[in-house]
Formats: sequence, C-alpha cells, structure tokens
Amino acid sequence: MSTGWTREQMAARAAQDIPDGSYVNLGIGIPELVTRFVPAGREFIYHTENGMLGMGPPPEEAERDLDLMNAGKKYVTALPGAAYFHHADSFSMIRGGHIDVCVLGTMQVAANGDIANWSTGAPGAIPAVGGAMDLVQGVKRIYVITQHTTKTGEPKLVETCSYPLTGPGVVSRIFTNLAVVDVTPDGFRVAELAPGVTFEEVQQNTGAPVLPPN
Amino acid sequence: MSTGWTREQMAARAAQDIPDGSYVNLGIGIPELVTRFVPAGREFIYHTENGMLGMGPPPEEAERDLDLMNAGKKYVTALPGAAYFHHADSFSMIRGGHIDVCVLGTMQVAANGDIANWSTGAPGAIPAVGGAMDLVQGVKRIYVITQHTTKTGEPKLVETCSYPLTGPGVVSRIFTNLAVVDVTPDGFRVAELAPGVTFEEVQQNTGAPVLPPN
Amino acid sequence: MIDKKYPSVAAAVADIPDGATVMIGGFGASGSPVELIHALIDHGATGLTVINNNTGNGEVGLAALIGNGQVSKMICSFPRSSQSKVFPALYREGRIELEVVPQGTLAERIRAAGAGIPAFYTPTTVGTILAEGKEQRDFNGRAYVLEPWLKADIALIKSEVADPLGNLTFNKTARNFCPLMCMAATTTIVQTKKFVARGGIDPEHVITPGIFVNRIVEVPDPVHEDTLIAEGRSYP
Amino acid sequence: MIDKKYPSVAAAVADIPDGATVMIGGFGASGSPVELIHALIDHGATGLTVINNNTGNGEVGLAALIGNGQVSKMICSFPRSSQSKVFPALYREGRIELEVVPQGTLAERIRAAGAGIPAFYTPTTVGTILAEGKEQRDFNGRAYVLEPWLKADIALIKSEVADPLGNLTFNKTARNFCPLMCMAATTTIVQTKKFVARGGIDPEHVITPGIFVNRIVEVPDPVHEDTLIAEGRSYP
Repeated sequence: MSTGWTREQMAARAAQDIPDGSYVNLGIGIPELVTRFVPAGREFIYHTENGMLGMGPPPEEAERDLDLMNAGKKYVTALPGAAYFHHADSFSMIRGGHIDVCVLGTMQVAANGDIANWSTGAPGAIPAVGGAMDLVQGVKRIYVITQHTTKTGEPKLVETCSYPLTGPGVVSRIFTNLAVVDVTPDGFRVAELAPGVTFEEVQQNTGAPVLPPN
Repeated sequence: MSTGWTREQMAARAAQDIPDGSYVNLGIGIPELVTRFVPAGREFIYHTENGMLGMGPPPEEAERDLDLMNAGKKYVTALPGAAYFHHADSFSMIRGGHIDVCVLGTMQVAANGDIANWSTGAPGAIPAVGGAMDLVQGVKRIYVITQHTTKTGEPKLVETCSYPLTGPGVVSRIFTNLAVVDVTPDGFRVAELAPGVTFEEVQQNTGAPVLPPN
Repeated sequence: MIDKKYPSVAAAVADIPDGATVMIGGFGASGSPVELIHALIDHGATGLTVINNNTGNGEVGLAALIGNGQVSKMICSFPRSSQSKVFPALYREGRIELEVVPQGTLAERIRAAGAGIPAFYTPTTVGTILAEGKEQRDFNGRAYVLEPWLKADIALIKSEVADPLGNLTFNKTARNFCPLMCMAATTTIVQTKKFVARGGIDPEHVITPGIFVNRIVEVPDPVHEDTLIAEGRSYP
Repeated sequence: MIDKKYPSVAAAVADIPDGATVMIGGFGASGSPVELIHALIDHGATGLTVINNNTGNGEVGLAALIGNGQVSKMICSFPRSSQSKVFPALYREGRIELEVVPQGTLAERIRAAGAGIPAFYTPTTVGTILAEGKEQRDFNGRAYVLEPWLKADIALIKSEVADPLGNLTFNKTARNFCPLMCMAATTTIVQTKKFVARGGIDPEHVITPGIFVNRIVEVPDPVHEDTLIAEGRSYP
C-alpha cells in the first residue's frame, strides 16, 4: 500500500483549497506548513490568536523581539500591513466569523463533522483548551490536516469521536496522507485520492463508511 | 425671598464636592460651568461620551478641528495626556463604573433618587435618549445641578417623577439655587442652604417633604 | 497582492440593494462619510434601514438621504438636534419608522454583532419605559435587560488613513462608532482621506484591522458636513 | 496634578491582601510583568486566585509565584506548556485548584467585567464537556452558552510606555490580555519600560486610557521571562 502524500504534500493540497485574499488561522504542526505552499498569484493573511494579523515567518535570531510571538509561543515577524490588537478583538475576529479558514490538526474527526483535538479525556490529564473551541465555533470554514491513522494504525476518521469534543459538526474537509475527504450530510466522501492510493485503502483505514468520489 | 445661588455659584458649589483626580462627565447646560470652578490644588479629567478623556476648553476659531467635538456637538480641544477611543470603549468606562462623577441637569428628581431628564413624554414628542440612561446607571456618583423650580414655579424636586424616568434611584446629591439637597434613605435632606435662604423656603419650593440639615 | 481599493464612491456603493440595512459612521457631523452618503443618494437604493447615532443635520449627508425618501427606518440614540429638520418632519407625518436605542447600548449591540455575541445583559434602561418588552434578569442582586446584537449589510465609514489591506486610522473624535460598525457589517465601505502603501501605518497604531474592511475609496479632500451646513448647501 | 507613579514595585504591591484575585497580563512569556510578580513573591500574600492565559514557565515569574505556595486557584485557558512544571506537579497533588476557560471566552469575560456587562452568550463550548452546567439558549436557531463577567481585585500589567495619567502602550503581541485586565480590576498596577511626561503619547495611539490604571512603576530594563528561563534562573 502506498502511504500517499507526505506532510508537505498534504499542506500543499490544503493550500490549493484556500481562496486568494483569505484570512487564515493555522494550528500547530502540519497546518503550519501551509505557509510554504501558497499557490502562485494568491495571498493569504495569517491571524494569530494572541493578537496579530499579517504574521510573517520566524525571524533570524539576531532580529528576534521576545514580545513578538504566535499562539504556539514561537517567535515570528510582522509583515508590512500587519496590525496588533488585544485578545478580545482577536477573538471577535474568530467568534464573529471574520476569519475565512482555519486549518487544524486533530486526534479524531467524526463522519458528522465533530472534531476532538484538545483532550484525550484520560484520568489525571490536565485539561488545556486554549483557543481551540473558539476557533471551531467561529471560523467560517474548518479544514483538518492529519495522518489518516494514528501511529498504531487506529483510524482518526471515525463514526463517533471517543475523545471529548472540541466542537460538534464543524469540520468541512479533511486532508490526510491518503485522500481529501469531505464531510457531507451523508457522511465522509472521498473528494480526491492520493497518487497510488485506492478507494478501498481509504475505506479500510477509516472508522466509518466512506462514499466514493462523486 | 432670596433667589440664592447663581448658575455660576451652583456650579462652583458642586465642584467643591468632586475629589481631586476624579474622572468627570458633565451634562449640557449649567453642569458645563463646573470646569470654570475647579478648586485650587485639584485636577479633574473630563470624559466625553463620543470618545475622549482629557477634554479641554473650546478652541480659538482658527484652531478648530471639525472632527474634535464633545457629546453636545460643540468644538473642544484635547489637553496633553488626552486619549481617543471608540464608542464601545467609551461606554465601557461609563457602564463599567470607571467614571467617578457625572453632573447632570434635570427636569425632575424624586425623593428616592429617581431622575427624569430625557423626555416630557408629551404625545408627538420625538424620543431622544442619547447616553443619558447609560450615564445614570453606570457612573459611580450622580450629581444634579438645577434651578429649584421651573420657570413657572413648579417644583423640580418631587415626591414622584411625572415625566418618564431616565433611571431609578440613582441621584445622590442635588445642587439648586436654594440649597444643596441630599437624597437619603429617608428622602430629601438639606445639606446646606444658600446665603439668605431659609429651610422653610426650600420646603415651600419642594414637591416632597424635606428634612433639615443634620 | 490584496488591494481593496475601489476607483470611486459610485463604484463602491453601486451594488447596495433596496431594503439593505446600512450603518453610517459618525457622531453628528464628526466622522460623517458625506461623499459615500451622497453616492448612495445618486445610486438611489430605497427602503433602507439606517443605523447612526443621529438623523443628520441640514439638508446634506444623512439628512439628505432621509429627505430623498430612501430611508424607511432609523435606528439611533438621539434623533433630534438643533439643525435636524428633515427627519422630524417625516417622522411626524408617519413616513419613517424610528427605533431609539440608548447610545451605549447601541455601541455595544453593534460590537456584539461583530464579536459573535448574540446577546448580552446591560443595566441601561432598567426601570424606564425603554425597558418595556425587554427580558429582565438579576445578576448579583441587580437588575439588567437582555439586548441582542445589531448587524448590518453595509457600513459606510470615513477614515483618516487607509492602506490596501484595509487597515484604518481615524481623526480624533471622528472615530466614534466607526471601528464597531466596520466589525458588524457584511460589507464595509470606507472613504479615506489618505491612502498609503502597505507598511504606511505602524502596526501598533492601527485602529481598525483590515479584516473588517472590504472596499476603500480615496477621497483626498472630503467635505465636512458642518461646512456644507454653514454654507447653506443641500443635496442633490 | 495627577501623577499615578509609585516609587518601586515593592511599594506598588505592598497592600495586596491574602485571598485577593489577581489578573496577570501576558501570553506565555510575552508581556509577563516579571518584576511585579517577583515583588508579589517578596510581599508574600497567599491564598491568591490568579487569572492568566497560562500557568507560567520554568521557575520564575508566575511559575515561581505558584511554586512559592501563594496561589490557591488558577483560572486560565491553557495550563500546560513544554516548560511548565511547577503547576502540573501541584495540580496532580491536589494542592491547587484549576478553572479552565476557553481563551476567547476568558478574554470576553474579562472585557465584560470592565464594561459593566454581567453576562453574555457565546457559541464557544456548545456541545462539549466544558458546556456542562452552563445555561444554554438558542438565538436565531443556534445554541449558545451564558458566560458571566470575570472581575479581579488587582491586575499586574507590563507596558511599553506610560504617562503620569496612566495612559499606556504595549510592545507588539505583549498587548494580549493587558488592556482587558486593566479594565476589569479594582486596582491596576503597571510596570512600564518607559515613563514619559503628559503629552508624550499621541492621544491617537493610546491603547489603554489612564482611567483604567491606578499605579505605575518605571522598570527601565525589565527582564524577559524567556531570558531568565534560558539562563536556568529561579526565584526567589
């Protein structure tokens, strides 16, 4: 079986689905790679929850400002045309539906668009939610980039999330190493297969029924 | 009968009761005169609802900025240390209890502190409330400066307001031409008489029982 | 490269439909986007619901829009002033609807719309006739009324400086409702006195981030409503 | 003339009582008022409820305050990070209470406190375990939960520039929760990198108006939490 797309290819494929001029919030991990694959002729403006639009790439070490961080607490830069604002304004952008696309990593996504990406619910785990629940409820379009299965081969696309939800029915499209999968009223539907991957392989690695491409 | 204090003296008397360093919002009319009688050694910072702290006196005509107005839509100036902000922030200062004193004119004040100063309730009158209801509910201390009676001699300090209320039970002290009158749990109480004015004159011109000074 | 600039006020307002809800920035004459309003008069959309603190002055700007019969309802805090004649006359004839909202509640309802907050509690109006019909509730022993968000299809805004991304600054108290209205409208249309390149506004000094702005028209020498009124002008 | 300047961080925090609710500005290390927090450690008040987005890093600043046993409860959105060890250890031992609030709800609850809004509705947490026990209600066919304001006795804040009236600016993303916390605390205590005379901040560029600030201490060369951690420092 082909393992399909690499992390970079998954990010590049997701970037293809983001329109020019979009305001975009990227989760930590593979979603951050999206910035490296903006299609020619398009421009995205990056929002970070802690209070900036127009976030740029990491700085050279000599040019670091220790007060200029992103939501993942990594040092970043501000591009020309950037703006700083406080947290209430930043989450007004999120909750008020002003951010066009949010690309998240996840632990599980269910066939009805439920997402679970903040807690395993394990006893003794320290709950830590950050802005995840605000993002999934507020941003216009929620994309997920994720390996199709866990490291131990368990499906991450499932019938019902077993982990505590971040938000119900919010995910519209999932970019995995095996396929692009849409969440539709009828459940998961493959929109596109990675090169060398068959529909049957996608179904075998998914914990819920999958519909073939239209 | 003495007519007691002048408009200027009423404003000066009210100014005596405002502590140093207070954030103050002044209504239109006699309250505006307070700025001319700030006691020596004190400083008040003036707030205007349309979005400024540190409001200064009217400008010379040559120095007018047509975009620099107060809530009464008169041209004003900004003192060093001023700040501009939008309407939601401005009314957060009001509603959130950050303004120390508001000095208002009025049509009626009742013995329980009710104030009616926005509408006569007359049929056909166009209702216009502005920020009056926000101010009386939000500012820490509501002072009123007013003639003790209307031009036709009707009491403005009454048992119950006949005009529609701006807010219930909000006024703490009233500065009239005849006296300084406190609103207490027992009703109106004279705190101070204007020179040449007797307690009996105050009672005769008030539409509710008045208690003598403590 | 993103560039939200439009060629003219006429182009920027050309698709405003009949029946639209339109927020108009400004507090009295201060911050009133006169050129955009006059373009809307030329455009001719009717049956508008307009949200502004006031109802215009003289026979220009918002007062002229109302006078031209394009506004079926006003939502404002203070519909009269010494120089407002157009609205009072129409209102007394029953030809225009009015919703009076206290100024702070008006500002907060607009912000709530932009912030995705469908409703909030405020003490303002408790115990008055303006609280009639409103849901009331106690918190910590004090009474509050429930107020819903207030959204619009369009916002017409005047800024001092704008860049191609829509970042804005305002001049002094012309700021007033403008940043809130930019947040609360589906389409925010801005006339700006100065249009600068990206980086022309310090990121620390941006008042309205560009995400809240859709269209920008440069109007380098905007007329001021107070000046037009002093000159006795009317529009069209 | 009003002058809110205090002579030292020690003087500025000297009357913080045991059991106080203390908001501390900053997002991770960015904007953390390290000198004020260390003064609070020296001061020794205990039984504190602390509101911050996180729970501190390493063994300095907020983590040191927690490690010193002064904090009985944390209200935050994200209590763990790669460099936070002090809080997790105490939490697992049941020696510190935790209230987890989504980041946007945390910000909005703090703003609501400053704005006199006792409660508001938000879609955040609907359909999740964090909505359990919360009042839920539909508006326009969508479900929302009711959230109360979040007030504090004290706010500890780091600013870039301050003037004697308490007008503030911040440095880049060190702004984060700071302007909101200034609004929501009874007593707001600020350490500032630069202290300027009145007029030293353009009224157009003020981020936090002085009305929200009570005490200012000049700390011209503030240490940065990240620097202390990189150096392996601890406090006291």
